[in-house]
Amino acid sequence: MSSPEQWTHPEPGEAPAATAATPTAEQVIAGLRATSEGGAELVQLLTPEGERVENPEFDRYVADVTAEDLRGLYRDMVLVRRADRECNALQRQGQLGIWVPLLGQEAAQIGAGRALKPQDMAFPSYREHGVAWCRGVRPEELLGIFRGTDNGSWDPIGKRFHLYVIVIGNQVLNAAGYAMGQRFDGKVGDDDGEATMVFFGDGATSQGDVHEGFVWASVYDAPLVFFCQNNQWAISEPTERQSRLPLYQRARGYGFPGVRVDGNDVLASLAVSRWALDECRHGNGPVLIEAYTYRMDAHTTTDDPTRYRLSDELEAWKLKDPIERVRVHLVRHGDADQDFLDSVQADADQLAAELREFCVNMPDPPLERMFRNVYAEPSPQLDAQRDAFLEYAAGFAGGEH
Amino acid sequence: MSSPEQWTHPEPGEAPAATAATPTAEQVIAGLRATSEGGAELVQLLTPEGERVENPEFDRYVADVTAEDLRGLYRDMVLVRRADRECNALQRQGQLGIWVPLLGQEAAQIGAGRALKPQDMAFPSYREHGVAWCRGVRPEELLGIFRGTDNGSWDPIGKRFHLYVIVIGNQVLNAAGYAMGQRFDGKVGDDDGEATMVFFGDGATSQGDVHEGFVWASVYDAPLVFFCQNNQWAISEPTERQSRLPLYQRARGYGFPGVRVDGNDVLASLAVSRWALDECRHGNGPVLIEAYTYRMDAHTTTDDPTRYRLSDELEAWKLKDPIERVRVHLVRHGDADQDFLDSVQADADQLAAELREFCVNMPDPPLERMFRNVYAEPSPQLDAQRDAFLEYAAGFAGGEH
Amino acid sequence: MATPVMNKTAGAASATQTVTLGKGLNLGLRAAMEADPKVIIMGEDVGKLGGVFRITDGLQKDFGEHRVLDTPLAESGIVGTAVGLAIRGYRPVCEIQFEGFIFPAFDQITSQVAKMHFRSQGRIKLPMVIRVPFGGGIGAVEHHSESPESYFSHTAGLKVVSCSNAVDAYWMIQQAIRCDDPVLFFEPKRRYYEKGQLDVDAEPPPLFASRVLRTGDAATLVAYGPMVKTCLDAAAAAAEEGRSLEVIDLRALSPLDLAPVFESVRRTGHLVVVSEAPGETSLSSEIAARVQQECFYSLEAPVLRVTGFDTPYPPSKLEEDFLPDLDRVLHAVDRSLAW
Amino acid sequence: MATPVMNKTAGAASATQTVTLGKGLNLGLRAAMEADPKVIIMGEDVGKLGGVFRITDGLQKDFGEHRVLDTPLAESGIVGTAVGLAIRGYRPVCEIQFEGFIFPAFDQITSQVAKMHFRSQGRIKLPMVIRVPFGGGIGAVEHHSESPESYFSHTAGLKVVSCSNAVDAYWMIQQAIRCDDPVLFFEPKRRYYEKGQLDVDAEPPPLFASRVLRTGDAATLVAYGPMVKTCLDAAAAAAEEGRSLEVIDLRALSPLDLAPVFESVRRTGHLVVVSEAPGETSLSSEIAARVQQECFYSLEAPVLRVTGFDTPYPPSKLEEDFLPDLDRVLHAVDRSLAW
Ligand SMILES: Cc1ncc(C[n+]2csc(CCOP(=O)(O)OP(=O)(O)O)c2C)c(N)n1
Ligand SMILES: Cc1ncc(C[n+]2csc(CCOP(=O)(O)OP(=O)(O)O)c2C)c(N)n1
Ligand SMILES: [Mg+2]
Ligand SMILES: [Mg+2]
Repeated sequence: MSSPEQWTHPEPGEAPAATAATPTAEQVIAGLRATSEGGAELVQLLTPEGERVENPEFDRYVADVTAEDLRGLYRDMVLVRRADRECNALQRQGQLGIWVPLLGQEAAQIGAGRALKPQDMAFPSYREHGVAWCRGVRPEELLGIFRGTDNGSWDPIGKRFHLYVIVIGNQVLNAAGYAMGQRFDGKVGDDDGEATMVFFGDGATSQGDVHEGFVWASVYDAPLVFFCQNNQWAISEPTERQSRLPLYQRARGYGFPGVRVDGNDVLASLAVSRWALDECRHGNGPVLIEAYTYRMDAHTTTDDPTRYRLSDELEAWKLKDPIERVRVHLVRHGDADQDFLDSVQADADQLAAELREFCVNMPDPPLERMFRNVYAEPSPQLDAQRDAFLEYAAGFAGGEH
Repeated sequence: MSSPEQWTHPEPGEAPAATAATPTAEQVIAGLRATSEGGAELVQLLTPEGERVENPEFDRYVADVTAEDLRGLYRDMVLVRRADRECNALQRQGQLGIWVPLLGQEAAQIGAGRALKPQDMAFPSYREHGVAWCRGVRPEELLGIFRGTDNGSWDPIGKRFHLYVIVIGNQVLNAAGYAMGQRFDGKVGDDDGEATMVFFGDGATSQGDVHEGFVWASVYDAPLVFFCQNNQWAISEPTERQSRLPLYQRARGYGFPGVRVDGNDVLASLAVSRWALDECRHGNGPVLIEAYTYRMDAHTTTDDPTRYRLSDELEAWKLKDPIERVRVHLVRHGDADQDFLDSVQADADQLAAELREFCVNMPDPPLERMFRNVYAEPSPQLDAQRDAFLEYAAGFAGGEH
Repeated sequence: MATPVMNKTAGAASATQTVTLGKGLNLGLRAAMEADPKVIIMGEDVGKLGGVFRITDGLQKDFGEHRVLDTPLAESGIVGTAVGLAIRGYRPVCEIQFEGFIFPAFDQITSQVAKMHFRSQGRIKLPMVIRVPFGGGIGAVEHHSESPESYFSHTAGLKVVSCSNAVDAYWMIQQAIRCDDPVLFFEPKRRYYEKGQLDVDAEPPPLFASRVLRTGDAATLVAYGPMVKTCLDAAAAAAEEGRSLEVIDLRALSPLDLAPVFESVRRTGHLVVVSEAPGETSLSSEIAARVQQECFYSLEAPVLRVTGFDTPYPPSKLEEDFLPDLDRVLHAVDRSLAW
Repeated sequence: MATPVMNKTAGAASATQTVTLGKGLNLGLRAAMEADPKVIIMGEDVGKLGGVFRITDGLQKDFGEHRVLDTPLAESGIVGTAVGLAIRGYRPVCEIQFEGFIFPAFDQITSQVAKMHFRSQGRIKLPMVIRVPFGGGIGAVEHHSESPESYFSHTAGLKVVSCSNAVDAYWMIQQAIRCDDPVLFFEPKRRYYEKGQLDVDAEPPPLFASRVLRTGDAATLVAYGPMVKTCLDAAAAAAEEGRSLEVIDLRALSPLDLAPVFESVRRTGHLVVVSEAPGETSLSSEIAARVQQECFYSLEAPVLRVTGFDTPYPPSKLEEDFLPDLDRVLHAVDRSLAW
């Protein structure tokens, strides 16, 4: 994509490159290069080939990561991917109404999720199964959303992981408010400070709520990390439909840092997320992170990507698989042997088996659920509706209900 | 305010300066400096003392401006200010329900308004009386809005000046759509191309609609000039409540040019507006202009600025009066004598007299007006309501109606 | 009124064909785009993908990217720019992907779309259509099964319609696009795959007219969109028990065309209004309020309403209990007749 | 329930005082902030300026900038961040400057505020209040005189109230803030300067209860917010003609407390519902629909409605014709009694 420098000091008469409906050849090339490389400012610590590359700015944030830790990150990714694939299969088999695949975004999410400290809060969108895992939310607790039995069964307060939010952008403002509260509570300013991380996609950046979240967080110095997973697609629309510039540069318009990290590099995602969260917990928020990654599966199980994107693109990204590069790195450095890899696989298979077992046995919610928790304090009007309906339903003697 | 450079290449560990509820001393100073000077990148062609300063980038856009033209700009400003003061007085005397003062923003608006070509379109907010003047909308045509007889009586299509819009930010998206239409119609690409200019304030920049307008205009290369009048206040809130950075820098996040112009310098406003419109009509839009100016009167006639700002601030800005500097310049260069100044004053007084005469004689709208033009095609339901009400009202034999 | 379109499409499509409701919309959009070059389609994923429900399938390929726009992801932006395009002379057809996502555009719709013609004293027309797939019954996640039409029928300056079958879908979308007023067009997503016999040479009824779909004398059922089929099924079931119910499809939700309803209620004396939307302060309330006034002396029982409950739309495993069904409709008819 | 606040304010304010409705709100907000440090106020110009209607006058000075926030200019941001603050344990009171500007926040209100408790299965409470000055009659420009309450009473998960006098204003705002559900609080801006006798030691009635303000037997008038005074004036005028009208102030708009209305209508047999909002698909429709069902055999005439017309709010020179007034209310009573 075009460099922003040429716009920050505009020369009269000089023209911004057109980037609209019909892109120029130059853009197509730039766009493709960006898609395959992520651009010059991409923060990467582990190459797709598993080489550890130095990064003077961010190395210090993962200096303490041991081989044991790296194996843990590997295990996290393998397990969440396995769970994701199992849920995809469960949907195919009619056990779930729909599934939103995580495939390809494991490194971005595990890196971010593991950077979060217990006292931190996270606000997900609807694809954050990997972050959920890191917050101690079991895959089983996600299933109700997709099976239609509830809207998520974990405790968002206890787990410090908010409910999934489907209306694009809404959670960004909610997170900004929560982070303002952390600051108002005096929980910001030192290593033990609190911070909040909010997750959204490339398409979401166009929503007014995301902009307003940038405005609020910046004028209130909220300890908020905007974690944008740019997986290149908003259903069928490529990122070019949303912005002329790389998304991390959006922060330039608001006066807070924006960094693009290789979202398929779990170590880089961990480092940049730790840095960003530290900035926030010390009172230097907000920060924008663009995790440059790829949605390797369909948008959801009801989507058909063959209608709008080429398989070559997928093939190109497979070479940068987030899990493979860690495996190669571990093995090459003798930090993981076959036994370890096998045990992880075994754990993954067991997780999947338990998940399936749990899913197929999920009970349907009772009728009254419909009327429960609409209000925290009673509504006589609604109670009357409930009673009348339950009486009516009882009339069917459990026949069809 | 803090320079954006420090954010565009964030250094880990380096902290953005806090600019929230309780600003640091450094910010207060920076803020005050900005308020008095407008910052380093301010484009100015005429100093408050009436000195013409060179500007290699923008001089060319006013190279054709003759003394005659400058007298015209002076006359425009004197007349719109006179009309503005008359309307303010009419409100005090109960002839208008409310008035929204233009005082202090004459140069920003006349410069922008005179830069517009006949084929261009303009979308105002609610304070654009000076732009209206340039589009051939008589002050009389604005009165209905403030007297409560209509929502503006000019023809927005014929005058290529849209109706005033009160809901902050709405018009920015409407203008983006209109500009997209200009491009779709093939009216963009050469000197005769069309462009659109949309007006909004500093406070409006926080609204989601303004952001979405930036997104749409940039991805569709719309020939749209975002003309933001930063008059330092959104009712009682200073610009610091809306943004950490100077507002023209917001464009950096989207990939199009952003320029800050001295909004009290009519020549600079004309030059920068012409440049921006040229960029757009040639297909290089959009462009953001921040006209750095000051709301010298209350937000509206119902507002009481003494509750939230110091009179010193007003005094400081009086020294940079947009009209005075042009008068001094004209006189010093012998381009205007007393006769000219007197004749302009006479024209202004006559305009005011006509305006007052018109205002006090404005008829109240007929009852049916309420039911007219709700729909372009008939609604039997509404027609029935109208007939029933008119019959009911007739029952009072014109007594109280 | 429909003439130009009919001639155009008559060539394109065979005289009578079996089409789904979704296909009827697709053909209707195509016909409208052929009839008027100013008609453009805007929305999320409406281009190559053809929309998540494929209603715009093939249109970008045939009409180009400047007439079928894959927009950035923001509904206020879609509607707000459509307003500007309409002022410029276009006839935009906006697609809101699911009804639950129309709310970011609510400000533009109530503050600009609904008021533009009025505030400009008729100088500006906004011939734009906002297509909204709505209603439940498809086992979807949150925000994908709601019925927000009442918000819009309460908003003066908007016209609101809903189609219940494939043939109406084909004609009504074209009529809505030709209408010089902004039209909210509610599509019953759970009925997208219901088939109908479309004759593109037929003369369609006017857009803002309700229709009696089945005559009867025992009681009147009024519905729109997805609940029309439910009511027709209920009437069929009732017929087997020798009870003849009249079924009226409102089609126009604002302004309402209640004359046929009044006429029917004066004959039957009993009215049941059926809608998926929560009943409180809804379109069903308005119908009950109007009918009790117009037919005060004809009603043998109060107007009864069968609606969604006054709760958020529940997780989909509960939706068949939330949504009015044949049983609840007939139960209400029984209560009305036994009043 | 009101105890803690009463004790606190009893000290601050004298036993009985004459206050305007606006001052009652101001005192009530102050009492709520004194009673609970988690109560914060957010909005445009609520700080130094004290709000354009001065309802928050002096609060930032006394409670500080972290409890009275002058926010950036965006309503979705105000409500959306308030949601996060409420999740964090605060009790935010958001001020929407004028009702016409609540629509940018409509998505956050319908999609998050209204559903949070339900979707979290009760784990998250959203004790937040959204204050909305509403209604016309003040000679204002566009978007400053509307009555959007029906949009919210149709939205399950929200509670909606409106005060009609200074004493209710003082108590209801405190009760709304203490309520664990999100409450839309509609303030009749044209009545901000109406005076009342406030006794801060009195025991307030519950928040979600309607009240009979004047008893009568000829017909029942139901209203809320600004129209309550209009109805009381109408009843006074009718009394002079020897006709006694009962006047009920709904106070709670959702959930509605209609028991007193049913009881009244069973006695009078006549009901006129009065509201400034356009009638179509409105709160007045809901009341008519409910009453015609509950009081079917008691009604001697259909429920009649006196409302704003189904048009955008007109230029202010026409508003006195748009708004229901004493004459239109009595005209409706005449029609009802003559039915
Ligand atoms: C307000 C709103 N509009 C539309 C949708 C429908 N929708 C669901 S996901 C999606 C694309 C989101 O893309 P992105 O933000 O990149 O996130 P991703 O799905 O790629 O993770 C759309 C349009 C929605 N959920 N909310
Ligand atoms: C959506 C919306 N919210 C609130 C208001 C009330 N209001 C009118 S003007 C104004 C301040 C606008 O400030 P700014 O954008 O700087 O424009 P200025 O008035 O200074 O020209 C506010 C809050 C409004 N008109 N619209
Ligand atoms: Mg994406
Ligand atoms: Mg301003």
